[in-house]
Amino acid sequence: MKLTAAKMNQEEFARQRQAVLGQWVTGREVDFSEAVAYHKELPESKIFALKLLEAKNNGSTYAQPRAGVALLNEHLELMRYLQAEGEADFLPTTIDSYTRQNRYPEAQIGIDESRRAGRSMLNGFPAVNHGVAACRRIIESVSVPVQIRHGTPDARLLAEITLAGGFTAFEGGGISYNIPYAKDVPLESTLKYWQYVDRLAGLYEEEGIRINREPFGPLTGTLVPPSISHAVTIIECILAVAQGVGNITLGYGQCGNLIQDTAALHTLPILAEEYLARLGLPAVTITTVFHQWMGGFPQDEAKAYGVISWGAVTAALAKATKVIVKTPHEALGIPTKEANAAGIRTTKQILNMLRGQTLPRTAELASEEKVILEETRLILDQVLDLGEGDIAVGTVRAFQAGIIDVPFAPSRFNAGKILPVRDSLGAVRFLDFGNLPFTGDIKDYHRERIARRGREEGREPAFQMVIDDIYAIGKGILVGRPRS
Amino acid sequence: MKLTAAKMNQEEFARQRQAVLGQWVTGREVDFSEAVAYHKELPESKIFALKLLEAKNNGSTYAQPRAGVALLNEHLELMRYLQAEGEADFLPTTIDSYTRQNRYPEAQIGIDESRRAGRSMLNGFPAVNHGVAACRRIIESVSVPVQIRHGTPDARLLAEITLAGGFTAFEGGGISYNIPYAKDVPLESTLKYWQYVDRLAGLYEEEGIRINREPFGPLTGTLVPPSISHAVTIIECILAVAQGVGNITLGYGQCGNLIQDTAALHTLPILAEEYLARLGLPAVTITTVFHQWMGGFPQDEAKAYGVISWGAVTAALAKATKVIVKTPHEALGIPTKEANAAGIRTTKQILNMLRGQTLPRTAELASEEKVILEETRLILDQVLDLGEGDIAVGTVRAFQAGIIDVPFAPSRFNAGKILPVRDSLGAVRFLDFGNLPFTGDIKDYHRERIARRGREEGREPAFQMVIDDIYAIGKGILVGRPRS
Amino acid sequence: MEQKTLVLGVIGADVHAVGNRILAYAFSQAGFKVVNIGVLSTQEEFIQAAVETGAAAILVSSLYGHGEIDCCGLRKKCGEAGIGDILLYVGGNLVVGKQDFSSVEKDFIEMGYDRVYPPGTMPERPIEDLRKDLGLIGNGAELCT
Amino acid sequence: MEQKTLVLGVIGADVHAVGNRILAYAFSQAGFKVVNIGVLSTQEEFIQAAVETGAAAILVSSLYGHGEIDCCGLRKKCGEAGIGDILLYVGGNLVVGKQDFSSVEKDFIEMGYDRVYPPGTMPERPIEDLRKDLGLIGNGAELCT
Ligand code: B12
Ligand code: B12
Repeated sequence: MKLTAAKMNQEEFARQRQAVLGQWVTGREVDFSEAVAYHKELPESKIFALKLLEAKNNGSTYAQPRAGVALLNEHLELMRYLQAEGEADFLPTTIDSYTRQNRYPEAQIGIDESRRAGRSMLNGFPAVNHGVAACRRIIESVSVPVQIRHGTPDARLLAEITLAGGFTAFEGGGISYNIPYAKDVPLESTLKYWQYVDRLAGLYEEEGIRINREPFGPLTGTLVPPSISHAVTIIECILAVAQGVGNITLGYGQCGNLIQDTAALHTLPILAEEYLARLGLPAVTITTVFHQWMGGFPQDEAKAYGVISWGAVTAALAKATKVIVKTPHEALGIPTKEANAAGIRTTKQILNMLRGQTLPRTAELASEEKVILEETRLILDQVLDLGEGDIAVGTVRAFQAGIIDVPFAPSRFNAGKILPVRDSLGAVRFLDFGNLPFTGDIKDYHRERIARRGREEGREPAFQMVIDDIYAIGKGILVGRPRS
Repeated sequence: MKLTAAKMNQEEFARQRQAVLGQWVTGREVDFSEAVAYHKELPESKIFALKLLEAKNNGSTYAQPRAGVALLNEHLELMRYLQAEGEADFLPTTIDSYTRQNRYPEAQIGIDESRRAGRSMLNGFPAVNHGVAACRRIIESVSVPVQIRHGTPDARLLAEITLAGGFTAFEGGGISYNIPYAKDVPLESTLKYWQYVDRLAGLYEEEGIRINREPFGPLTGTLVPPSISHAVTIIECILAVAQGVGNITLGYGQCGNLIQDTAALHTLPILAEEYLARLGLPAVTITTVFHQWMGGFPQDEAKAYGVISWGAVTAALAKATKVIVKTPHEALGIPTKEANAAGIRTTKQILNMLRGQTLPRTAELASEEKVILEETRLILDQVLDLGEGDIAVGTVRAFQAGIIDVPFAPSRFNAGKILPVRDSLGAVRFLDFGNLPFTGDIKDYHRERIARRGREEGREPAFQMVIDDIYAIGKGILVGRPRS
Repeated sequence: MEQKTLVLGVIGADVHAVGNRILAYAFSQAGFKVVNIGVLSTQEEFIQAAVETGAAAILVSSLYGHGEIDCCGLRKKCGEAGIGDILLYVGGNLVVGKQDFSSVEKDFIEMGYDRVYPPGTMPERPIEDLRKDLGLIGNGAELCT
Repeated sequence: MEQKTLVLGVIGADVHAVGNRILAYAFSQAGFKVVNIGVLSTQEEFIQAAVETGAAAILVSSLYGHGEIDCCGLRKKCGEAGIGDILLYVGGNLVVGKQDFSSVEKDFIEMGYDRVYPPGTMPERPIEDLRKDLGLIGNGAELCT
């Protein structure tokens, strides 16, 4: 199959489906029309897309944790706990790392070892191994919508099983679940895998079942400048809509400067609507998700609450539809359910107190928005050019050429030439532009701001400054000032 | 002695001093010139005024907890702990409630009972009973400046002992430590008591010893509209400067709406400078202090961290010089030292991450500032009118007439006619203006906003709405929407 | 139906006035006659007010942490004043620090209080308890309010 | 002074690349020759790289929680490959959840690792340890860097 952004044809889908469902024994449990019937019976309160719309319409920000453990009963208990004690508006089911790499036999070892050890030896819920019926137990055990959250380059079987299992939202995309999550998987492959996932969601959509899709905005979670993650997110949005997806949540990970983060959230839907229209694709329902700081956390729980809260404040003031919540255990390990619920409650206290409060539009905010829009458009237009109008083809070529370049990504299909660094106020700028197709004006904008910081710190901006920034939040600050 | 705002003469001061120092046995330990000599030996790092100036000059916000226990050794341990584990920039010594009411014999019982029980039976440090030498142990045990924080209508002996004891900052004032802290003490008396305290600080000042004075901005801590607390704070500032005080920190307690709180902090120094100049008083060094939410807290610690963080964010964005920190135990009891330190660390994480970030000046902010300035001026001008130019005399008459009126205050010298309530965005407005000397325009401004909330909630704004607002933050929200 | 009188106040050197204000309002709304002696009240003032008004109950608040010292001995003094059987409720943040409530409750029950309320109690609870303890429930009294 | 070679990588299905990148940079700056096999590395890949480059030490990272499963047996396989005495360090967030580090350390020492590092370790510590363990200290080596 040649790579193209066009809708996958039914024969190709059917051909792949047979292979996909044969990858693990639980694939046999999937029966699409029976699954559609199951979805039709779900109460509206369990449908992700509807609750997102509710948040959007009443101007609230809803909170969602990450969580998943190896065994079903413990996972059910975790879900119920986060709903009752965490007051979570949305629930997740986070998938373990073996499943993410399609290593189902190892996931099985993890399940067995967890049974033996009496504690979860996996960092998530191995949904493929557990199968369709187990997934439905999750949906039926709670009263709010649940989403699959993971980081799986080839998530076709996972999507088949969990969507048949009644999940109404599925995170990820062909770029965002490859470049930060893989080393050796060609982009061309993951784009195709995810076209399958999107087509599958599109098939549900055609049956009247709303499946929410969410590109993973934060990428490597570490000093990713907004225009980079925006470019990726918009491409994945376009690719999803091309396969018939009708409900999309655009994601972005907190950088830490209020103005920059607000500008980033404001510009996401603008860009999505603009490019969908330009490419002649249908307008779909767009919402946004803000991820509380995704990089290294402070080990001290009191300080972690500070980081969590600052993310909650930004989400509320910038009016994200949804915020993904961290926990006071973040720096140390997968949180206990108590720590997880605590993170949500801290977040919800802030969201509720700030309900209705916004960051007024100011010159600073407008100029930050302008820069993000301009940079993202420069990247996306170049991607379309490289693809001769086909955004899928263009994406592969753009990564080859370093036109899109994700900092600190493990994939060898990522150029890895750019370097991000904070300016004096903590906004993430480019220290090295690699091959990004930016204008001289934009480059000057970044350079000027970074130079100002250099002067303040009496040092030449260089890789050591980047390292200092990576450690900074973990050490209680935002800008990695030189250690004195 | 007739009440007047003029500087107290030396004979009157000497006369009172003799009586004051005789109120409790430890009064004998006070020797002014020996105390001046002691202060002269203090390193600069222990001088409150200097460290405040440092914060102001480099645009930072510094954090200070509240803390005090019955016994000296435990108190020293507490101080060292909050410095080391809490990373406190400033330390407090919070005084117990018997001392605040000059009930030294009861404070002594508290000390004795605490020794017996092996835990502090007092809600603060009884500095008068402990005496001058004990105070100096505190100053010598830590490396940051320490302030006396209390709520004492007649704090003359407390001031004598603690200033001789090496403290370089002293909170309170003749209004702010009467109206919220007493029931039956005439304002005229407390204004005089505090002129004594200010004169004492002024005497130190004349000897080259900088004593920082801080009116207690939050008053009853419960829905106090900014113009009310500003009027009180500015009057106390004027009264202090008239007695020779040279270093003042103006306080304000968080209401919860970012724009209103920022406007409140911005307007404090403007008003102080304006009225000092108008009254022909010298310009002094003005800094500001923001108190994290002073009303009822949520019992859940995770939620309390959210409230603490929102206060920290506001302090940082509004550029308060100092922020007074609450703890995750607030709703339940005097915090352990661990909980106290945790509150400071959460706060400091946020202050450090937000360093340099500000709330840009917008139309909304400017209009909120305008309202606060106008309201406060209307009150203050009326006070001056009533006092025929003497602000002390005017203050007594203004309280009698309800021209200044503090919500929920226990004092019978407070009219208690006004009622505050939140608007839709959580800003505190006036539901009942009592006798406040506001213009029709201002009243319409408040009424219009409250009416909007009433419409949203489908109820007539009335006392039940005020009650709902009092409980709101404790229940996880800012605006006390009707329980559904 | 006879209207029962309650004496309400905050004991000791305690000035926390907000909860007291709300309780007074809520008890009045619930149909009780409220004699609110306010903050900074001594044991003697509570008793005097109760004797003078023939009150059915005394409700003591202590928020600031000195409750153990301030509340001790009130029952005995009530006895001396001839109202030894009066209903005594106490509530607030009764001790210094965040302590296990059941042990606090036990201490205050031992001091002679009939009911002890933890921090953050909403008025609905004491109102219901009063109706029960004063025999106002079951005779339609709750319908009158 | 001979330059020592280190093999560096992240084991198992783990993709956490940031710490690995910083460690590689820091060890190079400190004068070591770094062979960085990156994320998603198998035990075999670690051993092969060490054998091929004559490395003095293998430094294994595991961040994502599956460390107990992924790291088990590496020492034995080293023996089979004829490098049974090679220095083995391991660090990161080695187990699932926030666990007491001393018990984690004990487990990994028992698995045959020479040194075990807790979450959030800064590069300075392993650099100093390597110099000690590889006998580079006291002979002026530290002055060369
Ligand atoms: C950024 C991040 C990510 C990014 C990674 C991007 C990328 N490709 O690099 C993304 C978002 C993709 C991600 C994904 C996942 N992550 Co992650 N991630 C983090 C996070 C927030 C920061 C890691 C980081 O970069 N730190 C900065 C660097 C500089 O520090 P470092 O990695 O700790 O490394 C330093 C030291 O540890 C030490 N060190 C490390 N190894 C070694 C080895 C030796 C020998 C020595 C001496 C020292 C040493 O030196 C390094 C430099 O100082 C941490 C939590 C945290 N630390 O705050 C979680 C964390 C590591 N992730 C975690 C998990 C579980 C996952 C996921 C499974 C998703 C999930 N369930 O939540 C996936 C896993 C994907 C996979 N297959 O591996 C968990 C691990 C839990 C556990 N061990 O119990 C953590 C701890 C978060 C948590 N509390 O749940 N993650
Ligand atoms: C506002 C406040 C103040 C204001 C009070 C203004 C005023 N004059 O009213 C100011 C700032 C002046 C203040 C001062 C002090 N405060 Co104060 N204050 C508070 C705070 C934040 C809220 C209290 C409040 O108004 N709540 C709202 C009302 C509606 O609720 P409530 O008071 O709890 O009352 C309800 C219930 O408890 C119950 N209830 C109360 N009494 C009774 C009695 C009965 C019989 C029943 C059935 C029910 C009942 O019903 C009420 C209505 O629902 C609390 C902490 C908190 N709760 O978050 C601390 C708190 C009460 N204060 C405390 C302290 C220690 C002080 C100070 C000594 C200063 C200090 N060291 O920090 C001084 C004391 C001054 C004095 N002499 O009393 C401590 C007490 C500690 C303890 N018990 O261990 C608290 C708990 C804070 C803390 N964790 O340190 N405070």
